[in-house]
Amino acid sequence: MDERLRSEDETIRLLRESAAAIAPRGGPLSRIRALRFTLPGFSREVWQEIAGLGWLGLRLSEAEGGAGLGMEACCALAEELGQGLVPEPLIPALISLPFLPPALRAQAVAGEIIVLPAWQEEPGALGPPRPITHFERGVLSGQKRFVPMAAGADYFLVAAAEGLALVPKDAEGVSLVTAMTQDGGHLGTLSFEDAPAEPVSAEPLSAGPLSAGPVLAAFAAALDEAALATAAYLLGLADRAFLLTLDYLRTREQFGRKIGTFQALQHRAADLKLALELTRASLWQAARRYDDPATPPGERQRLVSQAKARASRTALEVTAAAIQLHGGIAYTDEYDAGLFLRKAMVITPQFGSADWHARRFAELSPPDEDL
Amino acid sequence: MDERLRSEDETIRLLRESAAAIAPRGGPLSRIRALRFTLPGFSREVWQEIAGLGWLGLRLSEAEGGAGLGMEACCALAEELGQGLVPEPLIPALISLPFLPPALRAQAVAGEIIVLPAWQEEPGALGPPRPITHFERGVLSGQKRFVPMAAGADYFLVAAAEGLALVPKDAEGVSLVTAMTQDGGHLGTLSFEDAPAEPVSAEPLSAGPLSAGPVLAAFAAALDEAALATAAYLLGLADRAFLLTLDYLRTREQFGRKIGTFQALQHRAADLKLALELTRASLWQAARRYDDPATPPGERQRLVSQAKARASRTALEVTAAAIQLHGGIAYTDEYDAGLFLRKAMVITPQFGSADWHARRFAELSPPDEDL
Amino acid sequence: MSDAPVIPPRAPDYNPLDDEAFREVVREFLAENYPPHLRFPPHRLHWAECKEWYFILAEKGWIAPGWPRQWGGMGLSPAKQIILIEEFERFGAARLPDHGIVMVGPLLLRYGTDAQRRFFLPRILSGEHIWCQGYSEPNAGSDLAALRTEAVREGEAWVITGQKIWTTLAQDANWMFLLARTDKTAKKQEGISFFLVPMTSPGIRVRPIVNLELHDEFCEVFLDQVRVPLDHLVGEINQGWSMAKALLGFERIFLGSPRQAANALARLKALADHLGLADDPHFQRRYTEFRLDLADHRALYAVHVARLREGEALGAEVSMLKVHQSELFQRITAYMLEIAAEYGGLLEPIGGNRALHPGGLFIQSRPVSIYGGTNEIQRNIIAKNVLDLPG
Amino acid sequence: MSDAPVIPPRAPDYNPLDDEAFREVVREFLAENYPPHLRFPPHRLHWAECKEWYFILAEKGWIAPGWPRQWGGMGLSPAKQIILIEEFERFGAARLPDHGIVMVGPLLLRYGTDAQRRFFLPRILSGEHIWCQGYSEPNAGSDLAALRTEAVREGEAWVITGQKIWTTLAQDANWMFLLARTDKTAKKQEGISFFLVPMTSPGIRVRPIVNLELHDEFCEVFLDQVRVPLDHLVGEINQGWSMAKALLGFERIFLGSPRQAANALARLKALADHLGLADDPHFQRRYTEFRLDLADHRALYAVHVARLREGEALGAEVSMLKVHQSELFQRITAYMLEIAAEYGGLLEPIGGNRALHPGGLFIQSRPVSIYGGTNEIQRNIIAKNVLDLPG
Repeated sequence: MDERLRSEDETIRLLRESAAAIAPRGGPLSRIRALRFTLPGFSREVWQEIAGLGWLGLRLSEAEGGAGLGMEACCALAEELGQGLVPEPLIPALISLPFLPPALRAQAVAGEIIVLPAWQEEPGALGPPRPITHFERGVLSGQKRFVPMAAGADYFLVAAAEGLALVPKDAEGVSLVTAMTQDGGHLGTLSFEDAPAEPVSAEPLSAGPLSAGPVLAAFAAALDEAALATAAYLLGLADRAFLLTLDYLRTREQFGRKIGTFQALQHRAADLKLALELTRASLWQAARRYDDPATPPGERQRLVSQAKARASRTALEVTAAAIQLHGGIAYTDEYDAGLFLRKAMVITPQFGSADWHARRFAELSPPDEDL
Repeated sequence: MDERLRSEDETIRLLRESAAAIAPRGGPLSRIRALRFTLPGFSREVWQEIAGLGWLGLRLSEAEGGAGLGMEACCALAEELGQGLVPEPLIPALISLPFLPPALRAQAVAGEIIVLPAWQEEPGALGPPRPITHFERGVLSGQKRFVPMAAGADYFLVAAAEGLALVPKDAEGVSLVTAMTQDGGHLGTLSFEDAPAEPVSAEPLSAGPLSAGPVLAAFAAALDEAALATAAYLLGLADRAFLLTLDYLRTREQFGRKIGTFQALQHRAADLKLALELTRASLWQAARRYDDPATPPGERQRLVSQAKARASRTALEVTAAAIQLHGGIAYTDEYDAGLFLRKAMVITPQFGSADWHARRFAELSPPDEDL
Repeated sequence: MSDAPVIPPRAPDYNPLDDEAFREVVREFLAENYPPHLRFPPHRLHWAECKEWYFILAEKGWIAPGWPRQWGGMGLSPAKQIILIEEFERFGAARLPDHGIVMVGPLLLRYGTDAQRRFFLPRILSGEHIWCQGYSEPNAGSDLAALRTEAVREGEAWVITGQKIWTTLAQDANWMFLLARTDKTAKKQEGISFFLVPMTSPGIRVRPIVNLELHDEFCEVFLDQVRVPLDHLVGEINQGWSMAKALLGFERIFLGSPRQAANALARLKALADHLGLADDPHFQRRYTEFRLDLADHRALYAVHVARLREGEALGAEVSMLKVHQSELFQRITAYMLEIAAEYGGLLEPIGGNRALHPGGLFIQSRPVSIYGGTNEIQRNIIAKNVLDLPG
Repeated sequence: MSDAPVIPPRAPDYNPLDDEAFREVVREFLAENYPPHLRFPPHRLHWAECKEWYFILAEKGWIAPGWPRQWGGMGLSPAKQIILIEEFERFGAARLPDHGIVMVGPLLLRYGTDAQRRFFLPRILSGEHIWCQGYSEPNAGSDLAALRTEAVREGEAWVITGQKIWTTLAQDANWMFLLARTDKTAKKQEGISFFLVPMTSPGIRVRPIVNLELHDEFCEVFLDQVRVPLDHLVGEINQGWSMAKALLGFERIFLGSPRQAANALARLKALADHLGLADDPHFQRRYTEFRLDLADHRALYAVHVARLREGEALGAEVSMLKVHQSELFQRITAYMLEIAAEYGGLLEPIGGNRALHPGGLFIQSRPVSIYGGTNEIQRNIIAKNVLDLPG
């Protein structure tokens, strides 16, 4: 990753360094283990630290009380969190912030409350464009699914067919059912039965596709940003699973030799490295061009889809290969390799599966390949 | 292949031994080389030998002047021919024989004339069910394509929408255009402009799907048999390309070692062996069950498709890998490995491509996998 | 050994039945006797969970299908044993703690003393002795030549010290058979002997290991100066390695059985139905490719089973079956994860339906290319022993 | 070496132009000067076929983009050279017999004597000397340490005997630069020296090799007691290997250029259009996957080009680009063969349209994973030099 760092600016370098407070490079994963299979599965104290480090305001403008940083910075941070398997739901929380009323936003940026978006109804899709959850006459009805770490939220920002609405977790008519995930976290299913909620902006929210109107267009862009940050998180976790594997190949002996001398394992490792480097190139190309104001929105989406499709596949490929290259030891829960595989299984489909993004990439690409 | 031989019966063993007259196991390929890029691309003298060995009557009943052997025997022979890259069009010629009038059939079985079927109109398909070539009022009109080694035929057995018709190559209204193939053979495109032709049986040939009526059903079965024999031919050629490669791995030295000691090459060889063994098992299962009168026709087709899909893929995989495992030397035309790759490129799609057979396999399979 | 029964068989001799009739006998027996709640268990069962089934089989005289009848076994031919196992698998019968049956019995019958046979075999049949296997060690995963556990003779005892790992269900066993080094000067596979060790011996400590399925199927076993009497050594001293190799029976073929892949493929179809994908052209294509792979695997498997039935020994080709079946199983579960999206990350089956558990099956499919010798080692074996490539 | 021109440059100094302006200059020049019938040649062209283009470039002063201006080159920065090559490739300009330009020029500029430079460089620029490269030998394909060609000093001459293979277009060359062993007692890569040999020397025999494309691009060159004067040795004796390694320039990055794969992908699309498959969902899926692979390859390639532009040296990572591009190219052509069915077996393009030639492209894509070091060797390099795995 050193080559990459060289060309990053000072802000990003400092941001990466600051991440060590929560997720030191190659640091112990005991905190992560201890939080597995608990509810809410992450730590409010760490959330306060995250707030203290200013990460929640990363993407907000300075007028909104934020740092006004771009997706390059956001992805650098997400990559650091990924290598540390950090379970705190920073990526989804960042989606909500721009849409909150100022007072609530200030609380959220300070880490006092957690607002998570509830936007998804179908598995694997970064949509749907027309939710079947409704927000009419001030009340929400319907269901939202796959809300990561939902049990830790105080409010939900709900994407309804009529627009965005804000609802406290403990509001009347709101019920939350959680299902544990392989990484020890959970996904929430939120059901709304005439739950009273607040519209999130003064803009009239007309029924229609999610991307119609400036607020909803901004929300769609926020989802894309979350997809890109998720790709960075996946790169971080895959990179570390690979480093763990390389260490093992360099030290483990079998048949009187370091197993890293076996050519079949060397070639497998070379292929994984190639997958990681393709992912890295794809991700930073997307992040840089996303931050370039001259990049048209369709091109941003295409680049995000390209990077997310790649990162999702690489993360599963690398973490599964890490198990194989380790042999038996990686099949024990007490060895760390499994933590990376299980996290990849859960994060990989989030904010659009590889398939979904591949399809969107094709739709947004010019019809013919340039010769 | 020894294991296989053990369970074969004496007839088949003798048939394989007789094949050595034309295609001795591992014998020189100089005859094959000399015939490349010539027309008709095969030898009428060898064809006479083939007739003399009784191979043309292999599948005909004893009443028809044949040996009445089954598809096991036919595949064993085709496998031998494949390992020798024999260019003589025995497999297509066998299709025609049962449909010829007795006098012509006797000449054909004796090797005096060659009758090749012209049944194909679309690439890759073992069809079409409804040809657009027509045979009405005693004349043929339309076009047939991809006729292997067509320049060497004396007659064509043409599958028209209205039934089968027999036409001499030099008949009025018949024109043949040949295109060279990568293996040094050719494919013919036959155009018929009101070409006078003979119906091949007294059975009234009604317009309709190719498989309607006993004659056309028999013709469809003959195409399936050709597909299965082609799978055997492909297995034979892939097997020999693999043996050539193993020899090279055992003898070639680089970096002071036999290259067959390099684990990456060993593992690649192991994967190719596995592909070959899957192909062999699939092929002989299909041949045995094809010969079992209790096997229903749909099941026969399914097994043929299973075997042909596998053999087509394996032949390309193994012959292409043979080039890679040899390195530079195999990229010369004078080294034999390329002969196998080029033959595989040409034969692989014949009598239904892997894709076509995979689709038919799926259509003929029960909807759910048995748990 | 005379043919007079030392332990009378409880079951009739099924060998004279024709195959289909025997298959029917097995099916009926399972349908009538198998505890329904134990069908298709998601994990390897502990002794406490499955002992009722062990006792049913013991009572019926079916607990040791391969043992000779005069030692209380069924005395089944390999062909009939294969049918028995196939039907048990198809029915979803749980795998029992069968090391005593499959390994210790044949070991003692072939290499043991008469006294050892008379003492141990009845106790295996009755379920009084439950055995675990001590082969693997932390630094000798696939490389048994690197075995470090040592047995030193002190007077009338062998004193064993070392560490074993991947010991299946050691926490449930009361006996362990293990390999230990008895001659440190000998090279590689030589100088290793075979011992029978009570798990209650002082100096033995068992530590269960939770695996990626979050199940404690495996254990580490620590042996600190564990003393066993001299007659707990089996066969000749320093011949343990050859005995262990000779015990690798025809059961190895089941590592290449199509069952796991077939099961996964049925579940893939169920998942696609659940997700509304069954008519998607891309799904159909992938599903067809998997079916073709499975159909050809079945054909190749059938070739090897037919050879076994004809009394041939299994060669190194069996590694091909193992490689193909395990990787097909893994490819299918990886594709399940791909289409399942968020469902693939769930810890529990979708909607509580055990047939819909892509994440669980994906995890379960990971070790199949590791256990029983990694697929890398299987490919080495194919290259050297099947293809005769230089070493 | 002073900056005063020994051979005056014919072309202006383009380095001050901005990149886009320079790109425009190149495009215009090609459009106006390139012989139209030589665009996108299906094979490597012989000297007789392409010399007119060589002379056009020579006349323009563009024949040696990387040579310093005082030696008649363009003196282009690496960044500008990359642009030049990209535009030549995009336009479909034929590759010239450029070993004199790319290898001998830099060799002599760095290690040659002034006399060698003054003699050879002008003759390369003018096209009087056409060079071929004698590195590979029949038993030293990817393993130059196994080099056997020997040069023995006899009085005022070196006498060279041996055999070279894969010598590109040796039949068209009048000079060859080669590596030969000058110290048989030295180990491996030591004891090898660099020689310049006229192809007209007695004792040289050239045998063209027809390759799988049925084209005589390569030759074997036999050297039997070939005598060259002492001043035809370049640099220090026994230092040939290090010089050869040092000459591996930034051009290596073009082995990983996306061009072949991009070209194949465009032809895949044309083929699918021709076959009426373009809307087939399965085709679309595969096409999309290839596009994603190509798009990511381009991103990775751009990372390395950007480093070169910033003046960084290329490391072993360039092997990754080569592996990925070559295998992507091969995967695309294999898929073309799959959908082309019978068309894939044709020797000539479908309907005479050069863009529709699946079989030809499939064959062309075979050696890309072999030449320039097989992909097996590239993966060894990645494992050892990038990943620091033990040797």
